[in-house]
Amino acid sequence: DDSSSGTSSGSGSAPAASKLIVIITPSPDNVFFKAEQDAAAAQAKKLGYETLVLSHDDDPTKQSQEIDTAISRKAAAIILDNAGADASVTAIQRAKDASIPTFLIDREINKTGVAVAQIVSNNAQGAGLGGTEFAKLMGNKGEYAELTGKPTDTNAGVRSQGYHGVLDQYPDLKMVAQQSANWDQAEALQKTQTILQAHPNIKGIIAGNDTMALGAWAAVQAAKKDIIVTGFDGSPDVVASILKNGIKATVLQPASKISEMAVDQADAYIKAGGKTDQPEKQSVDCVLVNPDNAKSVSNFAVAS
Amino acid sequence: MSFLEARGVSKNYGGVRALKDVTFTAYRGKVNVLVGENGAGKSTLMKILSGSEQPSSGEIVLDGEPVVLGSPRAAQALGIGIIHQELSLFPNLSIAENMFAGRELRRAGRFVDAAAQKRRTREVLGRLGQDRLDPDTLVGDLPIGQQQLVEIGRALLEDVRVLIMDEPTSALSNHEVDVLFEVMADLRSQDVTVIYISHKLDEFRRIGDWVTVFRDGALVAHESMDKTDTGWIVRQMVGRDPDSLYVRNSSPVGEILLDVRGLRVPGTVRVDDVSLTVRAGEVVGIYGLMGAGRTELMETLMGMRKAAAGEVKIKGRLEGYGTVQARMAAGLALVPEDRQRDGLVQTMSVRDNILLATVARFTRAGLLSGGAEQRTAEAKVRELAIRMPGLAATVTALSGGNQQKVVLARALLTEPVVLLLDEPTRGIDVGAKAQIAALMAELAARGFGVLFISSELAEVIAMADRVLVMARGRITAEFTAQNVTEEALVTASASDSVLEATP
Amino acid sequence: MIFSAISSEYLTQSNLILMTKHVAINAILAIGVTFVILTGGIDLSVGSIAGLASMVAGGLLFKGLNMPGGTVFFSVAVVIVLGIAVGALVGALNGVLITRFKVAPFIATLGMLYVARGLAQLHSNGGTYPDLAGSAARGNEGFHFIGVDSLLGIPVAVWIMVLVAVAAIVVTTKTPFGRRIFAVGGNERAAVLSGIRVNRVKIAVYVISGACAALAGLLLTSELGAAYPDTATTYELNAIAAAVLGGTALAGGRGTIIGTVMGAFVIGFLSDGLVLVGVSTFWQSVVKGAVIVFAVITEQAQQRLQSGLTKRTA
Amino acid sequence: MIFSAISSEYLTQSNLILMTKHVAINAILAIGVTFVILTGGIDLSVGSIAGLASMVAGGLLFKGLNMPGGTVFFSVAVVIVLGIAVGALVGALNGVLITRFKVAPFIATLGMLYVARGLAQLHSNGGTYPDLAGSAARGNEGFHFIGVDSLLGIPVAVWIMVLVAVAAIVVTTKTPFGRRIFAVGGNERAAVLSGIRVNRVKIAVYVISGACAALAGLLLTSELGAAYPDTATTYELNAIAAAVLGGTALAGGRGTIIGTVMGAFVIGFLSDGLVLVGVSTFWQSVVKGAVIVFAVITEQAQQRLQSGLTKRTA
Ligand SMILES: Nc1ncnc2c1ncn2[C@@H]1O[C@H](COP(=O)(O)OP(=O)(O)OP(=O)(O)O)[C@@H](O)[C@H]1O
Ligand SMILES: Nc1ncnc2c1ncn2[C@@H]1O[C@H](COP(=O)(O)OP(=O)(O)OP(=O)(O)O)[C@@H](O)[C@H]1O
Ligand SMILES: O[C@@H]1[C@H](O)[C@H](O)CO[C@H]1O
Ligand SMILES: [Mg+2]
Ligand SMILES: [Mg+2]
Repeated sequence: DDSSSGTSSGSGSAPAASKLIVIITPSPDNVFFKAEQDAAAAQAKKLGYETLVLSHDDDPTKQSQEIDTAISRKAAAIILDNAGADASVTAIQRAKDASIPTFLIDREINKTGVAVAQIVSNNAQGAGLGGTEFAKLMGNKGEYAELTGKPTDTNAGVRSQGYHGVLDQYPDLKMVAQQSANWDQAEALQKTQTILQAHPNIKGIIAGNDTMALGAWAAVQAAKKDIIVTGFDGSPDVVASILKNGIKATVLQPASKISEMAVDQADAYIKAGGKTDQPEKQSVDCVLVNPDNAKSVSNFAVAS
Repeated sequence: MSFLEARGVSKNYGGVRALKDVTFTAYRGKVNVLVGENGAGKSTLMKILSGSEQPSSGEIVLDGEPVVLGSPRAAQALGIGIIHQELSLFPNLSIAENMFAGRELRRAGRFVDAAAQKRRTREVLGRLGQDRLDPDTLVGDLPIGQQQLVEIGRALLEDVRVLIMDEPTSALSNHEVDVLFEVMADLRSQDVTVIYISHKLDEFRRIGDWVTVFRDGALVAHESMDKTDTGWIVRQMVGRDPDSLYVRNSSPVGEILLDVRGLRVPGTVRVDDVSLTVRAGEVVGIYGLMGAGRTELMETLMGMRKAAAGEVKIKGRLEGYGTVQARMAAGLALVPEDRQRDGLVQTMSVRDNILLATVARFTRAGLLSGGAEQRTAEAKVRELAIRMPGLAATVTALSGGNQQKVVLARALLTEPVVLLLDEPTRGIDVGAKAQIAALMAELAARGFGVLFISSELAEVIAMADRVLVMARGRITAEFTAQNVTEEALVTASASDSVLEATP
Repeated sequence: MIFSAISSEYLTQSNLILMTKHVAINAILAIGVTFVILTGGIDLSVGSIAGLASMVAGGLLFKGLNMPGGTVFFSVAVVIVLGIAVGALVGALNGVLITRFKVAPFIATLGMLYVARGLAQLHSNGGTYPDLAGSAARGNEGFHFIGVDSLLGIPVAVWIMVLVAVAAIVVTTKTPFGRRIFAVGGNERAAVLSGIRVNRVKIAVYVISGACAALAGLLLTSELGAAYPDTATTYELNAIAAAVLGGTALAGGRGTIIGTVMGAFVIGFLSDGLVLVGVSTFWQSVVKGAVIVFAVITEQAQQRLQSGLTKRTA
Repeated sequence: MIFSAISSEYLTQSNLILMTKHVAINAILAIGVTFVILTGGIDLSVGSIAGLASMVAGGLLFKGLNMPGGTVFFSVAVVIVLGIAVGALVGALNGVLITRFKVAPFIATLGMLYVARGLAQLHSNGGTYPDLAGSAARGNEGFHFIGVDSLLGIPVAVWIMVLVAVAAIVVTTKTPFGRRIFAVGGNERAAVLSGIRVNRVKIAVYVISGACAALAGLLLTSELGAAYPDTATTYELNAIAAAVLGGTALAGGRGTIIGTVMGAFVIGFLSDGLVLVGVSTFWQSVVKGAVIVFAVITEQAQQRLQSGLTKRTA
């Protein structure tokens, strides 16, 4: 295994000449990723870089080809919200071999020493907050369902574990259904409808992210039921729903901040000639959003 | 002496009995001619003898041994070759590739030996008098006559013991026919058994050794050629004297309904400066060989093709831009040559086929009224004596003649002024033929004009008041019922002077 | 069916209603596609058209239309009409490419699959229109009606499907236009010779298909309460599968609307049923593919029996 | 091209090599599909076959094969052969459905699209095989060779594409089998009458298509260093588009391998080129769809000019 990130072990061309930062995220269908893209691009421009913003639609193959494009354009750095914890490793390694540093945001990969940084929200801590709030809303009892994210995204597993770390302590809280809706709004809608059929007594649904929470909420509304729904992300749409007494809570991830951190660190790395003083794995704490503080939330940040 | 025999062979297609207990013999080293009206079962027997169809009962004997011809391949392996009536060529491949399709010459065991294929193709083409034809030409780019020669050439390439030729000359000029007959004589001298199907009496009498006559799926006569004459053959074919078969139109002729001047359509099969008229009460026939451009003329009149020049008047009114709808509204209706390809909607019922061109008439408040549809269709079925299982049956369940009448019924429902019929009797049986002839006469009597195409001499002579002859897109002669003769028609349709004049 | 035996949940009334609602979207898409297939064509662009209509309607509801005089908001009814009009327009474009420019239907609509999807993404620059509730001030409340609400205990979406199906049945079986569709698909040359304006018929079926696709996209969007550019991605295959399962011949000229609706039910109930009894999504895919093929094999075997021993090389 | 003018990046040598590598996958898929289309068929299952082959190979490398005696690991060469064999097998199944059971190619391969994708998902229960590096102990190192490494400065994947293309050109233009493919697509009835074993030819082309698809899947997988069940989803449309763009007629009988490869290059360079000059992904979709349609229109216009004024209703 490579030693920790740091000096580039690369070949040939000097990357310092380039002023291009390539930003690759999942589809901006999800405002979370749109916010990531926008924040990263804005910060890069502010620091005097050109940007190329691409999305991989959660297809590792497309992502791989986009990284190739970054390599062939001799990008100075890549900011990446990746398409799969395992399926992304080779492509990032390829960038590294071409002396192009990759800064991961939001999602981790299952290997260290390949990317320069993996900056993610503290999903475990956030899920603890979300789980606690959900239990409180449920009155510590009743049937509930869980919608989990894409199995290839480590966040999905970490959040689910975090939720259960809290919820499993209450013997009267019973999970009657657990389904993956792949972070997808439409899939969450249909899955929830079917779950509600099978389990009419459900009192709450806890979702692994906000797009799934929105899908679940649409199903709940259509069924004209009084069911607690919570999410994870702190996206503007869910915050708006909280203010209208729809969805009950979410956990805010500082998406924009994470993007900015990644760009700043990339800039520092480039200027230092391929050195960083940060650890590879970094995490940023999350904030619970409920009707109490929803008003002060905007664009994935809580005004203090 | 007998080399290939069919013994007690029958063939059923669903309800149709195409062959009824036929025992047929072809002799070694002879030209065995097969004649009979359309639909008599000639091609069906040949398909069985060449392995592309299986008999419902009966057996095949080759050189004294019973054989099973399970596929064209099996027949080929036994030395039986065939030239099909409907050309079975690959328009997307070159002449040479067509010649060797399915039995390519090889080089190094694995690769097509294109050079050798071309060489042998050139030899065969030379034998057929086509030295100038390039083996690399795509078959789809050839005129129909040369395509037929390619099909013939393909059969000659094989080392055949039996060669079946199903109407090989239908698109050939007289000169090409002569060359082919030389080739056949050659084959005969090499002890090859030739089976030759043709409708052209004068032709096959020149080359045939034996003649076998089919009628309605049965073998009715088998005779050495020199013991027969033309009258005998025709009597065997139709079961009565040729003249009594058709009803002739005898209505008085009225005003000019269709007036065509200087019509021109460019293309491989072209229409070249055609002028003609059809009057009320008149039945006009157009005779010619395949590829003469008659179908193209009809299609142009009907608005299916664009004319490059010329004018069309219907009932004295000049017709402008030719769309099918406009020509229909003006009073033309066409019964096409190929009813399967252009006439019938095979997926629809008899009723829907009959009403297709006029369906908008049977609506109330925009919705179809089943009652009106049913009544109209029933009336037409009665009028034309269409025999069928029911109006709701799919049209493919009908026999050929009745299918033809369905297309005719549809055309008649549009209430045309002039009815255009392209080979109205092709592929239908004797009885239906006579019925159609009678119908044409009756239509004329009711004041319609009728313009029809035929490739059969006897038919066009018997049915038309006036005969126009077409060759290479031009009208080359015109005869009246009084002065028309078979000889004159043949001369006008293929006279070398006409052919040479238009390269 | 086996399902009812396995899962007692399967046949409750509310369940049937829910499943029918899930079916509605695909059924409407499939009905539109059936018109096209009946003429012997194919429409691969319906999923993308649904996505485009979804974004157009979503945009109109969420951010209105920028006009010289300021931003204008339309009522929900107008938005729906405009959304469907967009679908019809794209369908017309398909039709024109196919008839005037002689592009094969497969290619024309494949190209449109990409173009319409790209336009859907461009509409919001890839983003989602998250909130389509509208507001009283803008006079555009009530979009949830078509996808969420119920009438007489039956979801509005199901009523719409029934309406579309009935209209399609009437058009295909009771009007001259319907007859012409079958004629064009059965034998285009014969149709020409019967005075049918084949090109018009073809353009019309693509318009219908586009409009149905747009409607399906709007229902999906209403149900979701949000419009995103990837709406209905790859739904075209499900729609075509429903039509073919229902007995519509890809060669054209044969098929029924009711068959298509049944085809959509088979596919939908199959998926939902497998979910309900807890079968993994992966098996669902396998079973679905197998059912499509076997349904066609079975149907053909029946047809062969019916048509007796007739053997054609065709 | 306009691209080179706009972006000087576009025509650098390394860039061309890179784009060619991206093209390789689609070109190989498209070459396989071209065989099928030449006979007048269609293969919608190639994307799923690529996915299935990817998972089979990935599974063999990552976790080996459970046998009675314990887990067995195969060398990379054997794994590649087995992966391609799986593709050929699925292709053979397509061919049998189409020839013996008379299922329309569209339906048979649509069904297979679902079945093969489902099997790919079932193989790992939806998961990814993350690490295909193998180990010396197991004797299965080196899978990265085909998708990652280079020979003489050119990616191995490109060499493989060239090999496949050359082989396909030789087969289609120089062998009896190749000529028969064109014959079957040009006039099936005539092919039967010429003694060509039409069913065998058809099965063979689906086998070829399946094997090519599997090979493409393996290249993709090697490039990624991981196998996931959604590999190559919807790639079938790109493959068909490349063939048609390259002049292969969907009706069969006409087309060339070299045309298909060029079609794949047009599509690939278009996408990459648009990325390189910084055009948004959404516009890429629009431009791609439009180019597909316009290429076909242009080609047809040319053909019409060539064949003079002959006008047929066909
Ligand atoms: N595939 C088929 N299905 C149903 N009926 C058929 C089929 N092929 C031929 N027939 C019918 O069998 C009968 C004999 O046809 P066949 O082609 O043998 O006639 P033919 O003597 O060759 O006529 P022609 O002189 O027109 O070539 C006809 O009534 C025809 O309609
Ligand atoms: N280049 C071509 N490609 C394909 N089909 C062709 C071509 N040229 C001619 N044909 C077809 O071959 C036939 C030749 O013309 P056709 O034989 O119909 O002329 P005709 O004078 O009407 O003769 P007949 O009515 O006896 O067949 C037409 O049906 C025409 O459509
Ligand atoms: O963390 C992100 C967000 O939660 C998003 O909504 C889905 O993908 C996850 O990786
Ligand atoms: Mg015959
Ligand atoms: Mg003709």
